Order: sequence, then C-alpha cells, then structure tokens
Amino acid sequence: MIRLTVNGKARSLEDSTDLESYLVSFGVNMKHVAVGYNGEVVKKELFPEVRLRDGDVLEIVRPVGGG
Amino acid sequence: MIRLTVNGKARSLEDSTDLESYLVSFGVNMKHVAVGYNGEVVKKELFPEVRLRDGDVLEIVRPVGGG
Amino acid sequence: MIRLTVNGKARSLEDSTDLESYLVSFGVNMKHVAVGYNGEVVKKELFPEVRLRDGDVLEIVRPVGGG
Amino acid sequence: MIRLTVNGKARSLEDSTDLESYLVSFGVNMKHVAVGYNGEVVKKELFPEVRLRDGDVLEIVRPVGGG
Amino acid sequence: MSDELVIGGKSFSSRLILGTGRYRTMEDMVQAVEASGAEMITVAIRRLDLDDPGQKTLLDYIDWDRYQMLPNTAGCATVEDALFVARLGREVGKTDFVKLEVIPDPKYLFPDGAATLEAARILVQEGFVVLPYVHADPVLARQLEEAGCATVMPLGSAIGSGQGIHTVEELKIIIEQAAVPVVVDAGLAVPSDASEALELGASAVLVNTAIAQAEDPALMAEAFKHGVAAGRKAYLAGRIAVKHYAAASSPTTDVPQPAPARS
Amino acid sequence: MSDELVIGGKSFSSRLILGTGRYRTMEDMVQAVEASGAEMITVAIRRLDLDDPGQKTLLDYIDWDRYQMLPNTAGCATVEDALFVARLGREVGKTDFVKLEVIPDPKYLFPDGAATLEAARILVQEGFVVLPYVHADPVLARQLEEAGCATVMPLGSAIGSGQGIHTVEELKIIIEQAAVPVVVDAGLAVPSDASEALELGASAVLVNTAIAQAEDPALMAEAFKHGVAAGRKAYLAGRIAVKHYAAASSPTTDVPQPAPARS
Amino acid sequence: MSDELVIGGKSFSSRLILGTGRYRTMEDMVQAVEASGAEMITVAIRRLDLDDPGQKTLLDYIDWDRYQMLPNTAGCATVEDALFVARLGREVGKTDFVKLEVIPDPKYLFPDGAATLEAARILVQEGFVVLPYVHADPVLARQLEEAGCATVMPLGSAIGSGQGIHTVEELKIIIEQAAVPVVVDAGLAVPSDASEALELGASAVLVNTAIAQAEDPALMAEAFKHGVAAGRKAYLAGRIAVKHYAAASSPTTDVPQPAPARS
Amino acid sequence: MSDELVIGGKSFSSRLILGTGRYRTMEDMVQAVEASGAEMITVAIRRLDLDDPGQKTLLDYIDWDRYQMLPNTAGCATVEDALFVARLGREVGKTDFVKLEVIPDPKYLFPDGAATLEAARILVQEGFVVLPYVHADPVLARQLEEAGCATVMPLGSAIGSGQGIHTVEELKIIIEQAAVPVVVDAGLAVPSDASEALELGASAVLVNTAIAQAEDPALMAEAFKHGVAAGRKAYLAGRIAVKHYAAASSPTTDVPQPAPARS
Repeated sequence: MIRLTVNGKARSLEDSTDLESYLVSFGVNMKHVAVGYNGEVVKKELFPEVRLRDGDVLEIVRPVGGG
Repeated sequence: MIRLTVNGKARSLEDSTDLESYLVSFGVNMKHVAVGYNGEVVKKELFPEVRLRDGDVLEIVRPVGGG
Repeated sequence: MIRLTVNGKARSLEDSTDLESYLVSFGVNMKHVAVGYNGEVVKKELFPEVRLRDGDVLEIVRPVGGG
Repeated sequence: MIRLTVNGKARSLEDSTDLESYLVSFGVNMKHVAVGYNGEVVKKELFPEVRLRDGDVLEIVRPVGGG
Repeated sequence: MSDELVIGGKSFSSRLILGTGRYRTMEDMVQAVEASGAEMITVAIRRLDLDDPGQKTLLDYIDWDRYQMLPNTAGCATVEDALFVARLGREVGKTDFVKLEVIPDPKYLFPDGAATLEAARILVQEGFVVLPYVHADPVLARQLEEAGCATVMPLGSAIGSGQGIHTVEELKIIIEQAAVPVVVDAGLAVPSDASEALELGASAVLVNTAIAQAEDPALMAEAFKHGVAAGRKAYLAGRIAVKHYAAASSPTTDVPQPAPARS
Repeated sequence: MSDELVIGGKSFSSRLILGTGRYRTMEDMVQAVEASGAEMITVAIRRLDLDDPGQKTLLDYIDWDRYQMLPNTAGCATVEDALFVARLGREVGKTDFVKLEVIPDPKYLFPDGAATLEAARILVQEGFVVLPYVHADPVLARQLEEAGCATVMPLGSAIGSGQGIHTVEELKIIIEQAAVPVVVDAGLAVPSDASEALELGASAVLVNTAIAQAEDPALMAEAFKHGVAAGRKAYLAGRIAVKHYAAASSPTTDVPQPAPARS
Repeated sequence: MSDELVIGGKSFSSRLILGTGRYRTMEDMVQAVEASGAEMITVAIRRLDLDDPGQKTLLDYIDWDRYQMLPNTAGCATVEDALFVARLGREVGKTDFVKLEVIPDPKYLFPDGAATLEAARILVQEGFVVLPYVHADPVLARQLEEAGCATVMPLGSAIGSGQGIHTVEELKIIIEQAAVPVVVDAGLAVPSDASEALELGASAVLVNTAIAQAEDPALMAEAFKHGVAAGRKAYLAGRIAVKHYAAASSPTTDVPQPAPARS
Repeated sequence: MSDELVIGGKSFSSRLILGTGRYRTMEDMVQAVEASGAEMITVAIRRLDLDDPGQKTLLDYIDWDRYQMLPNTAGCATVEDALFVARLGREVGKTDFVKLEVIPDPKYLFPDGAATLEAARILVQEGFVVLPYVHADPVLARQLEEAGCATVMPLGSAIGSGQGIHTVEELKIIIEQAAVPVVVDAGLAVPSDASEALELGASAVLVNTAIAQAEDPALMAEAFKHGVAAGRKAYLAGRIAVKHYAAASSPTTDVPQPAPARS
C-alpha cells in the first residue's frame, strides 16, 4: 500500500504507478497543470518516468485568477 | 390688552408697562441681556423709556457658547 | 472736421460718413469684426445706418487666441 | 624603521613604541578619542599594551557634529 | 452608449473645451484643436490693428461650422467691461455662448465672485448662455446656478500655473450640489488632472496653457483627449471604495507548499 | 510613432498589465481583458481541486496566443515558497516571466524587500524574467536591477486598497535611477492614478482590483486603457512647468474699452 | 522679544482665539479656556429662555476682565439677520468686536462671500471691529480689507469637519496680499494644523470643535497653545528651503575605514 | 502627568532628538541644543586631524552629563564600515547607543534596508542599543524590531531636503505594528511636521538640518520644542474624527430674528 500526500491531503494507492497514469486516473487535463514532486517541479514530459513511492508528496496545480 | 411677540412666542399684558419693568417681571438679569425691539436694538439705559405697545416684537437675548 | 477715437487712438475725417463706409475704407473684413459705438454694440446690418459724428468713440474688434 | 598608515596617511617611526605613547607624542587628548587598530577597536585602557608594528593601520577618531 | 454633454441646449460628445491662446504658432494651434477632439473652443476679443486691418484672424484658421465658439471676457476687471466685451463677442461669433471672467488681480488672475455674479445676472437677462469662471466656492456656485448660468466653471488652481487641482474637496461639494454641468477650468497641467476632475463627477474641463505650451502641443492635446475619456468612463463605471487595509487580488488559500526532498 | 515597451526581450504596445483576480464572474473577467487592450496578464498558481479535476481554468477562457502570461507568487511568505511557486508557474504557463511577490504581512500585504531580493537573485540565475513587487524603496530598486531583474514594480499603496499613489516622491527617484522599466503596481483605483504614474515616467502599470471590483469592470478597463494612453502621451509631449503665479491665456493688451454714451 | 498681535487697536500676546461651543460640560469649557492661554473668546447670541430667565450664562463662568469677547453672527443666513445679531452682540458684550458670519448652507456651512462683504461694509460704518469668516478667496479677502475689516478669516476646511487645512495655496496668496492680520478659522483638527497656518504667515487661528470635542479638551487646548507658539516661532526663525535631493547632516569626508587584520 | 519616553532602558522627558551637524557656528549649535530641551544628541565619528590634534571637539562644547550621546554611522555605505564606526563610537562616547545608518546612495541618502538589518542583528548581539535609520517600510520595521532594535527610525523624506513627511500612510502602519518606540527621522522642516508625527503616534522625532540651517537656529529649536510638546499632548488628548460635512460650533436654534419696524 502506497501512502501519498496530494495537495496537502492523504491519499493511498493499491499498486505502484507512474505520475502520468496517476493524473490520468483523476481525469486531470495535462495541458493545464504543473506538478511538484517532493518539493521539486517535474517537467510534463517526465511524468511517465516518475514512479510514485510510499511517502511521496505531490502538489498538483493549475492557474487561477490573480493579480 | 397688549399682545406682544417675545422671542417668537405670543405673550400678552394686562396693562401697558415699560421694557425695564417687563424684563424685571421675568427676573431677567439685565447685566446679561440685550433686547431687540421691533427689529431695532435698544440700549440698556433706554429700557425704562421704552413703553410696550400692542403688536410689539421683542427679542431678548444672551450669550451662549459658540465658535 | 470730425474727430473720432478709434480703438483708443485719435483719428479724424474730412467729411461725415457712415460706419460701413468707414470700415470699408480701412479694408476691414466685415465678417470678422464687431464694433462698439460709444459704448454700445452695433449689429452689422446696422453699420450703414450709423452716421459718424464728431467725438464718436469706436471699438473695432476681432477674435484672437484666448483661453 | 616602522611604517604605519594613520588615518589613511603613511607615517613612520624610528623605534617601536606603544599606542599610548604614540598618541601622547601627537598631544592627542585621550579623553576625546577612539582608536581602530588594524580594523579592531582598542579599548583606551589597553593603549599602553598595544605595541606598534611595521604595517599597522591606525584610525584615530573623535566626535564631530552630525545628524 | 450615448453620453452627451448638454450646455445651453446644445449637445457635445467631447468633454474637453479647448483654449486657443499661447500657442507658439498658428500651426500648433490648428493641429492641437484637431487632435483634441474638442467641439467647443474659446476665443478672446481684442482690438483690430487698424494699421494692418486685413491681417488673418482665428476665423481664417478654424472651420467654425465644426466648432462652437466660446468668446471670453478675459482682460476685464469690472462688470461694465465684461458686459461690453461679452456683447462684442456675441456679434463677432454670432453666438450667445460666453465665458464670463471678471478678474481684477493681475498676478494670480483670481476672479471677483461678487462682480461675476452681478454680470452673470445681467447677461442671462440678455439671453446669453453664461459659463462663469469662478473660485471653487460652493455657495457662489449655487448662486450662479440660481441666476440662470448654463454651467459653473470653478478653478482647479491659478490660470496657467500648471499646479493641477488644489480644490478637490470644494469641487466635490460643488458637483454634489449642482444641477448644471460643472466645468473645471484653470490650472490643469496633465491629463491625470483632467481625468481626476471627471472621475469626481465634473462634466467637462477647459484646458489651454497645458496644451499650448507643451513641448508637443498636438500630442498633449491627444493625451488630454484620452484623459477626459478615461475620467468620464471611470465615473460611469463606478470606482472601488478606498480601504485602509489591503485586499488580496489572488486567492489566499490552496497555495502550493514545497516539501523537503526525502532523506 | 512606434513606442514599444520591452520587457525580457519581448515588445508590448500596451502599457497596462492586467490582473485576473477578484472578478465577480468569468464573463466580467473576459470582457475586461478584451476592453483593456492589455497584452500581459497575471495569474496565480493554486492547487487543483482533485474532487473536481476537470473544472475549467483560466486557460479555457483566454486565448493565450494573444497574451503574455505572467504567473505570480502571491500567497508566498518566504523565499523557499516563492521559488517553488515560481517554478510551478513556469511549467503551467510555459513562460519564464514571473511576478515575484514575497509577502509576510496578511493585513497590508506589504512585501519583504530583503527576501524578495534574495529570491530574485536565484530566479535570475535560473533564467527567469523577474518582475519583482516591492515597496517604493529607491535603494532596493537599484539592487533588484543590479541583480538582473527585468523590471522593478514599486507599489503605489496597499494592494487592493484603492488609495491611489502615496509614493510619488519615491517613484520619481526610482524612475530617475532605473535603466529597466518601472511598473507601478498596487493601490491604483482610477485611471488618473495610472495616467499620473506614466506622466512621472513609469513605463507601465499593473491593475487588478480597480477594474475587477468596479461596478462595470469592462467599462473601467476601457477607462484605464485611455488613462494609460493619456499618461504615456503626456510624458512624451513634455508637460508645462509649475508656476507659483498665474499666466494669462488671453492677450493682456488691446482690450476693448466701453465709452460712456454721449450726453 | 515682544511679538504682539494687534486687532482693532488692541494687543494680544496669544495667537489662539478660542470658541466656546460644543463642550460636553461647562467645566470642560472653563478648563479649556484656562489651558489654552487664549485672550479672545467667541460667543454666540441666542434667545433667552423666558421659562428659565435666571439660568446661568457664559458671563457667569468666565472672568471677562481677562478676555476680549468676540460675539459672532452664527446662525444668520442673510445680511439683515447678521446685522441685527451683530448689533445685539455689541449690547450684550459691550464690545465693538464681531465675528461676522453669513452662512446660507446648512450642510457644509460655507459662507456667502457677497453677502458677507455687504454686511461688513455696513458694520464698519457703524464702528464695528469686523472679523469676517470667508472662503479662502484671495480677491474677496482684498475687498474685505479695502472695506475696512480688522482682519480676514479664511477657512481651512468646513466648520467642525476636522479635515485640517485644504486651502494652503490660497492662504499663501491671501497672506502675501493682506495688510491686516489673517486669522485661519474652521476645520483645524490638530495643533499641527495651527502650527502650519502660522508657519505660512497667518497671524492667528480660531479653534473650537477640535478642542471642545477632544477626549480631553483641556489637554488639547494646551496642545494647541504649544502648536500656535511653535508655528509663530518657526515663522520668525526662518525655515529652510525645500530641496529635491538630500543634504548630509554629517560630514562626508574623513570617515574612518576598517582595515583587514594582518595575515 | 508623567509621560516618559524609554529607549534602551533609559527614560527621557523630551521627545526631540537633536542633531549637531551643519550649524554655521559652534555658538549656534550650543544655543540650539539649550533651547531645544533635547536630552539625546547625535554625533558623527570622524578622523582626528593629526596636524591639529589638540583642536576642540564637541566634547568641549557640550556638558555630556546632561545629555545622552547618540553616535551615528553616517558616511558608511556597507555593513562592515557601519560595524567599525559603531564600535569606534561606543569607545568615543562610552555609550552603547548607536544611530545605525547604512547609506549607499550619495544623492538622496536613502538607506540600504537589507544591509541595515544585517548590521543591526550583529550590533544587537554585541550589546548595542540600536536605533536604525530606514525607509518607511512596515515589513522592514517589523524585522528590525524582531532583531532586537531599541527603536525604528523611519524617514519622513530625504535627509536635509526639508520636504516634510511624505510617508504618513506608511508611518501609520509602522506605528500600529510597533512595540518599540517609532522615531521619525529625516526631512522634517518645520514644527508642524514634528507635531504631525507625534499626533500620528510616533514616540519622538530626530531633527538636525531644519534647526541648524534656519535663519535663527535657537529660535527654531524652541519652535520644535513646542511642536513636539503640541503633537504629544494632542495624541494623548484624543483628536476629533474627520467628517465629510460640517458641524456647527454655535447652536442652530433660538437665533434672534429681526422684525420689520411697524408701519
């Protein structure tokens, strides 16, 4: 069992997977997001290579209105 | 019967009298007041000479706080 | 001999004439001017009727730049 | 021969001496001054113990008008 | 959205009234008038030079079919003088519009309120459309309106001083109380001054020196054209209130947090 | 006359940078962006709601081929947080532009100058085009320029306060000393504020709350578009100097004089 | 150094004229008068309550041998009313001094300049020492002086508004042109306002609400006493000019330099 | 009423800190110090002239038993220089008090906030009582207080410029947030500036050029003494609120009415 912290909330996975698949499983529109992986920003092209591990901390963000 | 307007209010007198006596009858402190008689200001020393007549308009004033 | 004061300066005429002719004699463009005659403003259509007399004071004006 | 830099100017001494004697030789009023010795501030009570050496840099200062 | 300024029964799309004095050249003036988009233009009335009576006048440079002429009474220090010059201006311009000025003070060119009010009453009787230039005095403004003036024209600061608007608080009150258009005149130096006046609710501004004496009058005229448009639109758009603290323009929640790389 | 603003090697015709926060509706925001003529638009970076991951984002409402996105670091109180959010923004927007904010103070939202300078140095090293939001501190402005920032963005007054520009004297000095564009950010409430900033020589302004929270955001956006044009043109046109006395805008000689009717 | 203020032939050491209205208690008023150091005190004239004709009046609380009474015409909206109240005040106070106010506007209490001028001319003829309260209108100030007024009393801002001095530029001109004492009246809220007025060259200030309605009226009166002294002394001491750059207050040479410890 | 100012554990009755630079003569300086009532006096630290080592210094003119000496670090552009001069000043004055200035900018003499904060942290560690001169930056003020500074000294405007206080809004926030005394330094020109600072809640002001360069320094020092007293008392007395309309200072009822003389 893989425990993650995603956008500050605890989540878990049955089986290990890569970041790309994980985001797809949520129906996230890749074009609009960026991801912080344990404090580092991951380039989109690398999402498939990032294998999620127990304890990983993800920040999945998108643009909102701001000044 | 003599009808007066004093400080905007109707007042009446049985018998004619002079301004000085009229003010005294109210217990007014002469030192503190000035009097307008039908739109003219009467000097205090003349109060005894002013005989009140029917229809006279009196303004009896004193100093108050102001800026 | 007719002595006039025109725009503050003394001028004279041999023979009496009307205002219209007088202005024309200067080559003044009627369209652009107004005339004060002894302190009164004369409408342009009346220029021919105004006969200049000794002692008359004329102010011949036109528009200039102003704010 | 000992070469010193005092208040930004080159000075020299025949024989080695201590800071106290050196200041006295100028007729400096001790009460009014402070001394920087090679970038360190020396307490007045230590002036006699500081032996001047070739290459030393001194800043001898006093208060002036300032805001 | 139609948003016309109405003065003396006439409608104007532009809220910039332009003066024609103090330009370095007639060309500067003509170009500035064009660039400003103004529809009302002030002129002064002066003696014709009889030694050169054929000289060109403003009437030769400007197409008056396109502009409302606004003759002024500048130079007049008394009621009598102002009445005389107003009547001459009416003949020159064939218009009832007059910018009424009664100015006894040559150094600061501040107007004489009591004399202006007296002259205004007479000119209104004579059918003039009176635009009186006055100090930013709210009581006087009311009296001029009651006298039948078509507008009130309070000053921002001294004529030609370029000091901008010193009279904001008084202007707010004049605007609040006025039923006729308030035209801010004198002292404006930059378009932000014009914009500010209109943001406060003034109906128009009158500008001369700021444009005529700018290094590039035509470009400054264009700048004021934009400034007046900006101020009017802002007034109609409804400005935000002033707060004495800040208000975040970006959301204050859901801020991403960095995590330490794992040991 | 071409008069482009160049930031980070890119040219912009508009000198109004528009924020996208605090609009009542997305429609208000889209219309205001359109009406403003802005070519650079700020966005904030926030966590995606995983319970609604398909929700529309700004990217769905704005045609980003027409606008330079300017991600900000709003919400960050420390250097570390700001760096992280700046890097996320770079990925989201596929742009090196970043509006750097490090704001520890929740009430007045004033920035931390020392932390902003430290973060700016790092981001410049990473190739960011850094637009730092700072207090109107002339020395700090110099240090940010020396650190390689693309602009300096001094504040006019507190974010969203609508107090206008409190920092005119400091801005004059910052502008005098800067070789990079000076962009006045925060506190602007009305177009006269924007016009004033550009008249002083600022290169651009950033506006959000004044437009987003106006009664009519699209109309206020249009007003600011004019205000910015007015201020820039006035700066280029060369304003008149301030005088402490008046200067007549009409000739002071040859004033016609009434004469008494003859007896 | 003797530095007396002379009004109507009387000399005063204090440049603070104090109003007696709006105190919470008579005790507050008496203590404030004492603490202020004022030598001239305003009073209003009102109808005696005939149902309580023996009630105490101001005359019972203040030792009028020590103070110049300044009756006002507050409450009067017309020339006729003001003349009548001025004449009543002269009888009440046995003094020719009068603070002339003609105020038609109940919301902002701004004075009617033309009516004030008309009333002033009549009262001067009747031998009054007239101190007219007016808008900060330089031309009107000149006319009042020419009419024989003992002072001019331009306003700083609306009576009792506590807005301070909005009229600095106009006051400078009024002071420059006046041969009679200029007394700034109305709107002053804090002693810095009073000090500023005297620094500009005003001869005195009149204060009421700022003291009467302060949390601690006697202490505020003392504060204004100091503020007036400060402003007058500063005016006499000759202030420094304004510079648009800095000037070091400490020497810029002979700064001690740290040296590296020797290797 | 005791109302002491406490800095670094020492109590002061005067809230005016006086600089000793830029006087025309030592006599002017001595008289100004006396007249000012100041209890804390700034001095600069400079190299002794070894060609005239016996020359008199400030120590010969002022009775230092009566005054707290406040050595400054004026002339220092870097942290290192400031530390060195602070340490020298401590020896010269036998005091831990230091006015910390780190100023890289020779034209406007604005301080380097980040460097000042860095130097302050070190000097506090060394046991100094640090009074840091900084821009009116609320965040920096907080950081200096957290670093252990005895006061914060935000500027009003550029040193010696005589421009007065440009930073009112920032000062209000700094004062609201500060637990240590706020001393307004630099730019003050007239006592109304000092009074205003204390009315806002500042604990003291530091003045030099305004007094030293006045035509009559001793009289101006006295003026500032009154200005500071005025401002402090007003702060304690509780000022009235600002209203956007007027409030009559005389009763609005029972106004006497003239009656027509009878026919």
